Amino acid sequence: MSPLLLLILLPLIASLFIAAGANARRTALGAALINLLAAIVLFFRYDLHKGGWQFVSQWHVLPKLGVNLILGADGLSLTMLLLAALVTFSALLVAPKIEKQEGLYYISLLFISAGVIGAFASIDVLFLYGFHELALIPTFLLIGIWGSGDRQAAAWKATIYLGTASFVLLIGLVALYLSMPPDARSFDLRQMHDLAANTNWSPARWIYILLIVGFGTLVSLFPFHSWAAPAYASAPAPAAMLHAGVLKKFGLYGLIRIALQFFPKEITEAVNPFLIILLIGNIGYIGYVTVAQKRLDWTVGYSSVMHMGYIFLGLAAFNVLGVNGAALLMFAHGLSVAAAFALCGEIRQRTGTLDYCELGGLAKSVPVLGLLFGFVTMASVGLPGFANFAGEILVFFGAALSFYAHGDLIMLIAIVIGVWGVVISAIYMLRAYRNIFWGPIAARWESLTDIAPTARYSVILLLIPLMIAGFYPQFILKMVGTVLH
Amino acid sequence: MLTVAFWFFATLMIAFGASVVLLRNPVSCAMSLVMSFISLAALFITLDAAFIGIIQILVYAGAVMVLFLFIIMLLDLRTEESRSLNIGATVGGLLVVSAFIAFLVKIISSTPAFSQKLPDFVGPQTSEVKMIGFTLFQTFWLPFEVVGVLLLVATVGVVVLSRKSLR
Amino acid sequence: MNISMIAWITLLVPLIAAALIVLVTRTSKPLASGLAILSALVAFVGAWTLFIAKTHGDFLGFNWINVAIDLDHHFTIPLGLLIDPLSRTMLVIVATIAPLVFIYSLGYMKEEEGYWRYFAGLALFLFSMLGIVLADNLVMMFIFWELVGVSSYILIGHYFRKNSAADAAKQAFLVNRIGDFGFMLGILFIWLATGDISFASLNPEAGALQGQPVMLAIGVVLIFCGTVGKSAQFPLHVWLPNSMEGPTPVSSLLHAATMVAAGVYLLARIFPLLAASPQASEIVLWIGAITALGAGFLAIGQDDIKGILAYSTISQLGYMVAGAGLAVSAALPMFHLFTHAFFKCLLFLSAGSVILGMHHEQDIWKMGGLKNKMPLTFLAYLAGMLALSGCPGLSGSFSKDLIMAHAWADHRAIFWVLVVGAALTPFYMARQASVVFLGSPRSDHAKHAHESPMVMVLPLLLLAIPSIAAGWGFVKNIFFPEALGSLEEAGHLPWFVEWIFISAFVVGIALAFAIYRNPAKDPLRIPLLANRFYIDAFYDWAVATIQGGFARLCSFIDRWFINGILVQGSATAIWFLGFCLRFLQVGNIQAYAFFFGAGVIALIYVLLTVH
Amino acid sequence: MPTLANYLLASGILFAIGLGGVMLRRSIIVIFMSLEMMLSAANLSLVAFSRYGLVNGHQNFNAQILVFFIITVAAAEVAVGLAIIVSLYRARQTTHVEDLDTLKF
Amino acid sequence: MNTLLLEFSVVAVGVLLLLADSFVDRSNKNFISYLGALGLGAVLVLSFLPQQPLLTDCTASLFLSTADPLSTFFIRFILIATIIVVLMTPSFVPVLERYIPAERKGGGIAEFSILPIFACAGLMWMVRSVDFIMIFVSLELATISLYILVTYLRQNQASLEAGTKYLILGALSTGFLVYGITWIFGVTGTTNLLALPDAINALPESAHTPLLFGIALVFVALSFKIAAFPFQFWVPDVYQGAPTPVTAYLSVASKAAGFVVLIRLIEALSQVPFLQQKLLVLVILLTVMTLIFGNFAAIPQSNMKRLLGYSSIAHAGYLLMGVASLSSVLAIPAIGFYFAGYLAMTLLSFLVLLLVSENAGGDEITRFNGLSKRSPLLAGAMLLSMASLAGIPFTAGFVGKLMIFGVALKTGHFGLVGLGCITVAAGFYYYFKVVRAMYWQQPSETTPIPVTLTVKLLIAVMGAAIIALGIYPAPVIAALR
Repeated sequence: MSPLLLLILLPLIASLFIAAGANARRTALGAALINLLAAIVLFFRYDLHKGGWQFVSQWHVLPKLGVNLILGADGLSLTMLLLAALVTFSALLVAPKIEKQEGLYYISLLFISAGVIGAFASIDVLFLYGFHELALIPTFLLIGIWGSGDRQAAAWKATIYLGTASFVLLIGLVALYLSMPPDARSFDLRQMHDLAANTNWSPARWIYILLIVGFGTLVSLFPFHSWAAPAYASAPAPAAMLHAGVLKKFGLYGLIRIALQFFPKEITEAVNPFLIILLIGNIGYIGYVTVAQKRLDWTVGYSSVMHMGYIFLGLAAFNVLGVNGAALLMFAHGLSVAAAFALCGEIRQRTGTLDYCELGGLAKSVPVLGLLFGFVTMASVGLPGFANFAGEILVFFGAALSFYAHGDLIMLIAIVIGVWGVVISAIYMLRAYRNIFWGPIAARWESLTDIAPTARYSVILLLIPLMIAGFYPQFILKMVGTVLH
Repeated sequence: MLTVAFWFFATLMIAFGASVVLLRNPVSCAMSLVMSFISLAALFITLDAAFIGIIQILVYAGAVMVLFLFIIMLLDLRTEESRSLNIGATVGGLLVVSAFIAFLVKIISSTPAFSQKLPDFVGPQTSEVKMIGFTLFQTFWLPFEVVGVLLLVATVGVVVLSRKSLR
Repeated sequence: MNISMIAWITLLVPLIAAALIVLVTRTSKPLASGLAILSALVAFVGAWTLFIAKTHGDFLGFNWINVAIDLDHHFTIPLGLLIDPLSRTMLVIVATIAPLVFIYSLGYMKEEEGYWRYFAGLALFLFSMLGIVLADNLVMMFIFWELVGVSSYILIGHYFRKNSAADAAKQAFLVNRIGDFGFMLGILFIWLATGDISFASLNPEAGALQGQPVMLAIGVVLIFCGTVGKSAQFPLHVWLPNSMEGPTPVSSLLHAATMVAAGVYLLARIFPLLAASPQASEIVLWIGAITALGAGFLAIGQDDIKGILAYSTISQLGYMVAGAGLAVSAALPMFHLFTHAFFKCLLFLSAGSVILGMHHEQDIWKMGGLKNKMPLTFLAYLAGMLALSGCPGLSGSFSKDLIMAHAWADHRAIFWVLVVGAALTPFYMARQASVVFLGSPRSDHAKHAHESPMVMVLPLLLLAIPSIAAGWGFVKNIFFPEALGSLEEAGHLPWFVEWIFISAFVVGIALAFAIYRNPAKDPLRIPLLANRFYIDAFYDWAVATIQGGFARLCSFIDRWFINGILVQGSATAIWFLGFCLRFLQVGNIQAYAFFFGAGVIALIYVLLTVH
Repeated sequence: MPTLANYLLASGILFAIGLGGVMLRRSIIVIFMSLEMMLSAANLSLVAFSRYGLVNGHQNFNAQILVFFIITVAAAEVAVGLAIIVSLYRARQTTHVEDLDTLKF
Repeated sequence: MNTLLLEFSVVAVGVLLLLADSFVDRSNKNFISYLGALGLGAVLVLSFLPQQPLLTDCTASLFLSTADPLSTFFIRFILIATIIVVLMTPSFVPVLERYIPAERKGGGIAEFSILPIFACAGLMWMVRSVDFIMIFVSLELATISLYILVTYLRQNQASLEAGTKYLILGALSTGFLVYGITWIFGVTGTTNLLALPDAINALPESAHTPLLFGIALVFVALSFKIAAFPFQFWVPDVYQGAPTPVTAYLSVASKAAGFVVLIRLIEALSQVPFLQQKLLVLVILLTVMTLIFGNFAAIPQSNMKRLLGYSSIAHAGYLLMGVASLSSVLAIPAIGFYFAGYLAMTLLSFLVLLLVSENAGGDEITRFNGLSKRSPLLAGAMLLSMASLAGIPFTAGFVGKLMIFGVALKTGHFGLVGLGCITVAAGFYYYFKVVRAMYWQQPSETTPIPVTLTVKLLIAVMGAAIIALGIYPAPVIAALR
């Protein structure tokens, strides 16, 4: 029995129990906790010297067509698994008391968790894709039933947008599969690597673009980002944490695994400028859209779209530095944005609003919440001490290196705008902090209760690895380094 | 002789066929359908398919049309209330029909094989009926069985559908 | 216990203190302050040990980032401590002033709330500042550069419930970020050009810089952006005066003595590059000079006792930057930094003492005649003020005159600019002195002002000593060995240059006392100066209108074009298509039969015609 | 002597007339008659084809079997169809297609 | 055992049930349906016994293909579909009692579950027939029993209207089928699909146009059967009006049979060089129009049954996409698998619809509001089938779409695939409308919906099938390779 399979099945089994009527919250938390511990153990059990795929186990599905359920993990996927387990647990931890259909609520969360874990744990591309889709309907339900604000419109748009995008992606994957020599077709990543050399590349450019668009949409790459901000703004905190923190990273994970590693240089180099233009849109344009937001949830939602730009910059650099930076940033951003959404939820619970005009001076009535939010703010403006900074630095160095190598102007522009983006994110995050926690406090906020212990611990649980990886990035880089050469 | 018969009955058939569509009173429609079928049967006979012709008369002109008339009487259907006939539908219908006929003409005329003269009849040694019977029960027994089931289903269905109240 | 361990302890103890204060001792005031002061003292001891031991070397801690580019190449960002004459001297400055201010804070902050926040911030700042001083490569310096930014953000925003304080803190952080934008690009640039980021191996002949003056200049100027931000040079100087919203000890430690000087320290660090690039140093020179003069004028227009000092700080930083820009030696700006650190810190602390005595009244026009009420403070203040004004024999005069002397030698225009600045300095200082301490009280607070407690006055007196003596030869020789760079007189100066300096001082002082002999209100009030050359107003307008407008435009496009037209539009289009299509199902059999027939015709047609 | 073409054309026209009837008439009964007409038209051309034996010169009597089946099936269809029409009339007192448009769009 | 036995035993089951119905004197007729299911189950088991191929001298071999994978698979398919539908009928009895005049309780109910069995026999013959005559008669057998079933609710206006529309349009298509067969026979002299290619190849150039004419007309009839645009008009109306189990049967079994015949026909004709291109173009055209109409017109629907009608048109489009790719070896497995999944998800959704509409008194989607609160089981089942219809991974629907699009890509129909992406998006739209109603909206009444054991069983089986096929499709695919 493979440990990874257990990792995937546990949430599903737990949700079965919940459906059968077990205590929803306890069951879910138990499963998530076990998963977290297991993920940590696996993370440290990974043999860095051996490298490559480990804990591999395989079940035949359609062996003739090269479709099998193959589970396995290498440094990168273990990092993402750790992220997934961490965020899942803390998301379940911050979940407030649910009046209506509590069971369904936790089942949905568990399904998302199982989906992402499965996606990061599968070596078979088809299952990689399928597991990710597992989250589609739970998200739909979570936002639609327990969301806030204009939740139904948001859930509706996000679901259809993402469903379509992932179908486009699927077409791309199938096309990639079909473009391999007929006798040796397979969805097995490892085999695909070996085949990548002697593959029929006539439609490769289109496949590549399909993959970029498909994965990109899942990552809210400009201009395919419209679904993201509203969905996150109106999603209940745990859903937003899981989706923005982990699920979104799947697209990047897929890009690193598939798009980056298979395609011949001439194609990637031909398409790269467009990718760079899009990511400039993410950083510069979305950055300023974020500045214009008037509510915290929208600010954080848009900021999570903007920060994807950095990760894409790392990928577009197409060198070890950039991709390592991107991987590190995926981890970091996952944690920080999850924490941000958790705190958003906490504030909304207390005040019922996230509007900058109505809030102010909360640091007096809810000091701990303020302190934690301060940490999150500093993390997301990319301050040293948090992994985000290390990631961004690496990304910048990588981008600079690739500019040095190819000397294409667009990359230079991307770098300049990217570095400027750090200023932009400081602008909106500091404004958010100042408007919500600083300044004179309105009378009606005087008597708020401070953050609940569960929520406090869940946010701390997210911040600790963030700072560990910030002080000692090798902690992550060692792992992802085994993949990316 | 045959030619005359053909032209006579063909025109008759088509004329009555047309009147089925054109006449307003269902009864007269039915009657002209009967006539059209009878002339059709006649055409069968000109093609040395006497048996089929007779079947045609018995089943169609006989049974089926009686059924029709019976229903018409039963339901006491008067002439279609003279509603203004729908111009669009009419024009469209006529267009489709004429297009269909045009295709037919084009196809038939473009195929030389169709213009061959009638080959002389090399009829079966035994009587036609006997021959049909044999083929039916030797070669085509399976479809025949199926048709049998079909008739059963039809009977059951008719009972279920039209019986005033079911037991 | 070897040297490198001492160095690391010196660096890390304040961080540990900060962490402990945040995690453990949030409740207990004495523990919080105690931890902070303890850490400062440890740093003090460590720093002096390193200094006296004349430690020299680069102590690698570990590779913060280490990525294998390929089998034999690794990209590494090390965290290491570079201890050389430059960092030694700077270390001593920081580690000496810090404990004094920490102790002073005991008295100053006694009544305040958020005690633990304050001392945690101070400790964090000390850690970051030491980090800047000891950093052995650009990225590491950038890391701590950011961290001092944060600690200053926290400390300026200490009174976060005052809108002004909250805004000031935010502004300080953002403006610094803008400077760091350039700094970061500069680091990338230098790295690409030379393939290295460590200070030890910075040289203008390396890699792509070889014979590429323009490239070199670009790199240096980009890094200089960091200085402009941190050291509040024109045009990014606006945050420093506003940062006076923070507690006064903070202003004295961060925004006068040490943190703002980090920019100058950075210039000294990259001095080899700076010196090798005439274009770059020209730019640096002019920025410095303009700042020195402009801030001097603005100081005259201020009414806030700390505001005046803030602008004077900016002006003095201008001198240092200009000194660096002269590209004579790294020691030249450092020397002024050295002296300035003491007397400006002293000035701020005594201002703080005055403010406390005045029950947090900061408007100098509400003061007056305080010299009798708080004599010790007055004496300390006097020392600092004279030193700053460049009174011959006091520390300030040595360093400042040295810079101007070199300016005379190398760059006559700059010389005159600086001289005017040098005349302004005694003027605004004397103005402040006479309005605050001389004459008669202008308010009840002034009447009932009282001397501050010993815990505050003692640091003042201690600081007065270096303020006076820091410039003297033997001190100079201790702290500025040849290795740091020569501090020789700039060649042979004509006899009258000395006199120009002295007369500038005298004229300034005299004019000030002439004009400001106990007036009820400001006799010469110049709107242009009072309004800070309208630069702040312009920035506010720019941020609100240009940036805000652009942001709103983007948001509008996103909302209505991308989301509205592209996304919703296509959805609506498909919906509408379906809406139309379903009306084919008219429900009428004959219509269906007609469609059927038409379909038949179409099918026949297709099958017959297609080939 | 009439050629095969004549027969085909005659039956084709009858078929077309039937089609027209289905499209134009409103009384379901009559529509049904037209449908029957179409079927028998098909029969005619079938018999004609078999009589003229295009393929190898002599007749192919399987066609007549097919005709036989068609007639039977048609009869059954008529029975069921008329039953449906009767119950329709019972329920709605109409046999007019315009009245059958409650299900649409 | 002899392969001919299968259909006849089904017929036997039907006849026996008729007898049972008339002699056993009980007011509760459910036992009929259970017996029927049992009998069909027995036949299903028979179908797994080794089938000895028909001897060539057995004249039946002229009409029926001997047990080839395609027919074996679809015979079982149709049997299973019929069993499920027959098992559905007991839950439908209340509606029947409401709408048919019975002089005593239970009158005329048994036939409702017996007629599908005869239709089943017809369809089984149909999927095996390789001769136009056989195709014609078996198709008519199925169709006529369906005419009756659609009109079965004699006193329900909708049912009557649906029946009439189905009758007239069906008869029309029959006419075209017959006429088309006539022409093909007339030109080639044969009605046997297997003999057809050689006969055509032997033809002179001049005889091609009349042949094409005939083929076109046969295509018309088949397109009607599989509800391809522009011959789909009957579908939404008939689906909406017909009794729910019948609708389910229409949408699954008879559509499948139609597709099988279409595939056989195309495979036969594709052996003729000059026909290949023409047929391909024709099929692609049908696919495009069907996809667009089915998916887009479904978006604004508010009536669940009608929505499912449009969705079945949409799925016909996807299946046609598979037919267009028949040149790929995987095409037939893909189509077969798609049908297997389609059976499970469609029948499941119809089952839930049946229960809900009986309980909430209507077929509108709004009747599903808050179903998740009234009956989590039904809501979950519906969610599952909607997810599968929309093509969410780990459901049969996803694997089906995957394979269909895969073969389409492989065959190079990039345009179709592109269009497919858009229509899939539309699919998400209208399928999730149901989910939204069930989970987001508040129920008008909160009384739980009672669910009988049989229904629970059916739901369990079909739900399990959907997921199992979605995760482990190998067996089904293997059955068709």
